[in-house]
Amino acid sequence: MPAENDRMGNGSVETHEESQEEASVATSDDHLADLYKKMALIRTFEEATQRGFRQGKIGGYLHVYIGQEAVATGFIDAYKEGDKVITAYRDHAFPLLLGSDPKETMAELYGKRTGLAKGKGGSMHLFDIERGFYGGWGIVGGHVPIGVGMGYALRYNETDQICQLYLGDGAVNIGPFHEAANLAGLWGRDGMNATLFIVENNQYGMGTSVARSTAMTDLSAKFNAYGIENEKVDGMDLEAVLECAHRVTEQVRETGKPYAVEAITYRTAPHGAADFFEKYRTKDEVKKWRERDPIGLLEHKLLERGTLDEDRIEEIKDEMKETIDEVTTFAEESEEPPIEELYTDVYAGEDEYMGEEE
Amino acid sequence: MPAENDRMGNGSVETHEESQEEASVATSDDHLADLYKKMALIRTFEEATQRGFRQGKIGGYLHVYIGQEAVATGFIDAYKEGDKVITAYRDHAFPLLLGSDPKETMAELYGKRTGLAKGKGGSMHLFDIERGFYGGWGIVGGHVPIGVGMGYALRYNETDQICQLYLGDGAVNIGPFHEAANLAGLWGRDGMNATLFIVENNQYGMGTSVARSTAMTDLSAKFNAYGIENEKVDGMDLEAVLECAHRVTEQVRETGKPYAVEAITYRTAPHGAADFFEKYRTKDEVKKWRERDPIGLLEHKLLERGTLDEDRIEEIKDEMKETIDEVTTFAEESEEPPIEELYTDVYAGEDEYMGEEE
Amino acid sequence: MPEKTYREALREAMSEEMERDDSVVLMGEDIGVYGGTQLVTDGLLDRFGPNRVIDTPISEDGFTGTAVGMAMMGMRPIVEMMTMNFSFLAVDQIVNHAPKVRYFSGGQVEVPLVIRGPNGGGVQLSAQHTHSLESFYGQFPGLKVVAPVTPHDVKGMMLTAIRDPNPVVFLEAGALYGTKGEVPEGDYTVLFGKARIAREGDDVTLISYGRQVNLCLQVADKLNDEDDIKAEVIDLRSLRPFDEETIIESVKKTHRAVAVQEQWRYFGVASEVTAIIQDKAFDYLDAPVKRVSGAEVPGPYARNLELAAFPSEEQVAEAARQVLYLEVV
Amino acid sequence: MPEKTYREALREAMSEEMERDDSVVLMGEDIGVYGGTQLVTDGLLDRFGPNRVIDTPISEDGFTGTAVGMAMMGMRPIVEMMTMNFSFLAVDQIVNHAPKVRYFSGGQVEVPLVIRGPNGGGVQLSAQHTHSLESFYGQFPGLKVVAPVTPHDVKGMMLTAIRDPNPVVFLEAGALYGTKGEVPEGDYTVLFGKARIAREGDDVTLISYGRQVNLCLQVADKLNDEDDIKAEVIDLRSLRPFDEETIIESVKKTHRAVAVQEQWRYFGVASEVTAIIQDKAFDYLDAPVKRVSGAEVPGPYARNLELAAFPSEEQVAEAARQVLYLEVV
Ligand SMILES: Cc1ncc(C[n+]2csc(CCOP(=O)(O)OP(=O)(O)O)c2C)c(N)n1
Ligand SMILES: Cc1ncc(C[n+]2csc(CCOP(=O)(O)OP(=O)(O)O)c2C)c(N)n1
Ligand SMILES: [Mg+2]
Ligand SMILES: [Mg+2]
Repeated sequence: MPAENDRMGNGSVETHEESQEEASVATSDDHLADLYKKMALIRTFEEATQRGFRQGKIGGYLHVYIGQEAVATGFIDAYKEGDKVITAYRDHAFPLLLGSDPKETMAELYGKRTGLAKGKGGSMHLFDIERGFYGGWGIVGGHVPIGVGMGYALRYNETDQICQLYLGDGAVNIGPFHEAANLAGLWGRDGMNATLFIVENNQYGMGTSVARSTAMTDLSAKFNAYGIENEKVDGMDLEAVLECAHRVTEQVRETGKPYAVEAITYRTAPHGAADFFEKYRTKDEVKKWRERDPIGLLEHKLLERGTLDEDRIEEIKDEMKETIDEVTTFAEESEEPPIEELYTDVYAGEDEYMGEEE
Repeated sequence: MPAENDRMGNGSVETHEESQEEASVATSDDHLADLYKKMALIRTFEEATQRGFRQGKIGGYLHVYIGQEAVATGFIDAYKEGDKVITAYRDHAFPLLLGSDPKETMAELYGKRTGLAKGKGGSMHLFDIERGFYGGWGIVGGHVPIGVGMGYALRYNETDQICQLYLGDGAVNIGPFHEAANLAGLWGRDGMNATLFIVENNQYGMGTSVARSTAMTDLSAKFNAYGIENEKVDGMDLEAVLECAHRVTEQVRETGKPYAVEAITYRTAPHGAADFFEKYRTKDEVKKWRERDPIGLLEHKLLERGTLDEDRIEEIKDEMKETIDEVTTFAEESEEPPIEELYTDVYAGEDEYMGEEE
Repeated sequence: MPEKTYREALREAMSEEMERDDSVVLMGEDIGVYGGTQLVTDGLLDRFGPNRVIDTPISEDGFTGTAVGMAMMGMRPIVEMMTMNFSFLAVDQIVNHAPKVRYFSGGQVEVPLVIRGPNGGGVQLSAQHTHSLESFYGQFPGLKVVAPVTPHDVKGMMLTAIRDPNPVVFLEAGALYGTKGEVPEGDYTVLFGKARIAREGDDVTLISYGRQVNLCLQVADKLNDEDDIKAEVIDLRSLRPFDEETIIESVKKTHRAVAVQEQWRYFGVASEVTAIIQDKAFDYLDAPVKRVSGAEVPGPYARNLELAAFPSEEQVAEAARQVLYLEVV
Repeated sequence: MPEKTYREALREAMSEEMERDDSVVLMGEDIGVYGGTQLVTDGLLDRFGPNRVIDTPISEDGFTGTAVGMAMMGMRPIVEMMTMNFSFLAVDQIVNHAPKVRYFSGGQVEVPLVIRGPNGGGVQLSAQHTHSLESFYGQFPGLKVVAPVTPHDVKGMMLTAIRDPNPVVFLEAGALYGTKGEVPEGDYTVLFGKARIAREGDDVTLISYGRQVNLCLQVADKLNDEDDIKAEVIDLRSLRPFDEETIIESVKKTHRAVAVQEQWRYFGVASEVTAIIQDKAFDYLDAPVKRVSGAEVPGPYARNLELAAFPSEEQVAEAARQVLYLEVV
């Protein structure tokens, strides 16, 4: 394993290929320390985006991953070359974990030409196809059938790759989720659907708690209606997520049958960055969940086990701040997309733009 | 009870008010004999529509209820004044059972001005609001949220009326069903949803069997995902349906909570009248189900018990034929809607038509 | 007259009518406990309780459909789409159920239903959240489609919408909830199907609706100041019913017209406006009607691209000058 | 050249391309075991197996969405809507996912996807099953929308659609599956964005697409026979991209035009055609462009009402005579 500084030197998170080498020692303490760093990077990144938003440098909607870091970090740890990942608009953590350049990730949020999507997508629409990240989608539930179709294509192409499909607790109530889960279950009978559903139950869809959005609040059990095996995992405990992720990922890979995991987690930040009033939950509730903050929890474990000490933790946090400072500077200093970009990427092929440029 | 001839004299089926008087003796043999007549009327009506379609006198799509008669007959037996009924396009039986004039019902299929909807809706869109029949809808699953909304309105208006909401096995796979069931479950917690879901599992959605449309084929169990109590009933056995219908209807009425029944039945006719090729099922399968034909089954019981004898049964069948002959003649001889009807009923209120009549 | 925001005027219309009429209920995502993401319904849950201010799960088709059912039963539901972009999920109910059932039942039912929410672009909401849906919904008989731009109109038209026995798609100017204007107290209505002359003029007619009306007013100022051109500005207000008369009258006076829309050019409102004018005022036209539309691309995120995608003052002014033959094409 | 039906031509295009290209798959309700309700895909399940001819449950949004995912992964799915009316349930995927993702990903993906099915009125299908959705889908950048009317075109355009790296809404003339015409053997394509002159003439231009092209051809015969009027008939073929040039050229020759559509008048294709002509050929027009559209009502069931709701020979002929000033308006 290269020295830590090297790995993080370019500001990018360690790539999955590296972490794969140690899949067998997935939960070894060294590996946990690496993952701790990734989570810290995500957290620091997200805090910077919140600042950028408040400063008016990031526009549109901004949804941060604060509180949920262990979920993606754990599942992406089981990512293998060729796998695909798709999620909704709460998407910053994914490219960071898949090895995209944090600078380009941030630049996208700043609407700059150096962004992952040339500044044309923004916070909700991060994409990095080369690294397996298929977005970044804005309509609740809309990407769910898309992910299931990807899970079909992977089997159609006779690979053992899988599609990690993330969705929120709010998305479980919308029709497209139901239709797509049914298709996954159906196709999975013939081994034709390598989709791993990961329901990030962060307790709320915007201001609506799970209990106020469905009379049957056991979200993993909803997959029973489609013949899809399912379980729950403590999404705040990285070690629990890792165990689950590696096991079920292998199962989907081998069988071509979909599987669903409900990760119990919590969004400690407001739903969107513009959303400062939180009438829908109490400070006490947030405080209670903060005590189980995934980074805090892991930090505590690693300290107890002596894998890291307080100094090293401070060091890591400083490193992350520095990295993210560079990232932010890069995003700020990058240029806007050239105006011609308005008319490109509308169509693939020759006729890129069908309107008139007057 | 008036003499049978009187009741059927105008060609209409006995109305629900009458049958309600005997709710307590719901399954008495006399009552069963009445219901037998209703089922025979429906069957005869449906056979006449098939002829009308083949003769080109009925246009569009035509979906008959042959094989499923016991389901609606049993549930509508539990209908009380003020209740509402809504279903999809396989809807002829419902107005017949609710006391609509069979002549007007048939005239609608013939596209005549004397039809239930002035000839503007046709086979798929029968309506008789006065008698509680809210259609007659053409999009699979589309009427399901509508029925759930009606179930809400009934409680909002502080009645103890309920909405009987019929849907097919094919409809269980479409998003709107899922969304609506979830809403029903949610509102039902506060007693705000008097919806009785009746899933008519006739084994096929067009050419697709239940087993080919979902990996989890227990359709009533799908309601578990929404916290809605549910059960199954043998939809070929009128007595079983009656028992279930009266019991669950009362429950919904009292609690304002939705309930779901999966009626196991079979469409012995083709899906639509134009659909003569049936590659999707075997003759043997159809034959096997025909042996459990709901009318045949009841006939057998009534003969065995001596409630009816062969002669009376012949008589009833002849009566029904006569009635339906009159019905068909009425439909055939009625006039087309006047051309001005093209422009009415587009909008309620003053501005009935917004185009130009050139 | 008191000055109020567009948001307040809207809330006032709904809450006043809820006081008057028990059959009016509100439905939508986060409209109750949360107060609405645009705060349009803020405070109404406390006033009217959960049976009348119904927080729904994320299921646009489902809850819109339930509202159709409620409406058929005599209730008057007002459905909020958190943004109109999400109405794509409810299209089947909006265009193929609500506006059709009266017809195919032979007039047996009414569907007094309002579907409302912010329409049009915002600030960097990007492709999936940037749509102007006037012609998209405006093409369906049985529906009414309106797009008020002033606080005055949004209240008066909402009251009309609630009382209308037909389904109404009520397109709010998503970018203008905070803008202020005079709003009469109490009950008044602005009827559908009557355009508003937002500014009078003799030289050229600028025709628009929604937030582009404000753009046209700015351009009218500019044309006045820079070239002494008197532009008449027409706010269509309602797309279905459509007020052909006011447009035709104006063009008969000015002989020149520019139609401005944020939506895409093809099959948009501006094309209809153009078609109507050339049909009914052909002999009065001194120049072809010009259209100014949003760029023919999905909504871009980057602010510079987004600004270039929306119609601009320059484009409208240039089009006006073109129809006045002040600038060579 | 062999005569084939519209249905056979369509099937031929799909099956031939499936032979050539493994990435092409078919999806939809009852397209396999049942053979398709219009028999368009009859026999293909046996030839290509269940992984390539995928019978789906009734879930239009869901399976269309999966096709978007497949397409992003390099497959070329062809999705059948049993009828285009059911596409209302998939609108969110069709207009807000498939045609947007290339843009908001900054060009990182392609979505080679065809969504096909019968469009337009049939015989007494009534309100929920009678829609002409050209302008409905035609307004969205990122989508392509075509509406072939001849067996020749339906094959050539389907081949173009399948090979197109973009999502294509392929609107088939629902009433014409059984009509015959010459269809070349083997591989040929009809490119999008090029209208077809279905009949040449100098006196008036009739512009249409889909089954109304046949109506226009009948009217052209009639005008020729009755009044010695030579009508030029243009079949637009594709709505997005839109061929403005062919129309303009024709109108520069004839100076008169009638646009004919089955869809409703407001915000329809005919309005766009009119707007384009008056914009680009203003000085050539001798009369305002007339539009003939379906009646502004939901599709009625009764056959006499339905016939009155669709554009008729009489209406088109009358409009043609009007623009020729042969009849007083
Ligand atoms: C179809 C649709 N309806 C509404 C919205 C607005 N909206 C954006 S996020 C959100 C809440 C989603 O909650 P959940 O799925 O739990 O995801 P989370 O935000 O908690 O990650 C809503 C309602 C949307 N984007 N799409
Ligand atoms: C959304 C939608 N998709 C497709 C159709 C075409 N279609 C009409 S009936 C039918 C089968 C429905 O099956 P099921 O719900 O089981 O009802 P059944 O016909 O068996 O009574 C289909 C696919 C439709 N009407 N609506
Ligand atoms: Mg959530
Ligand atoms: Mg069925």
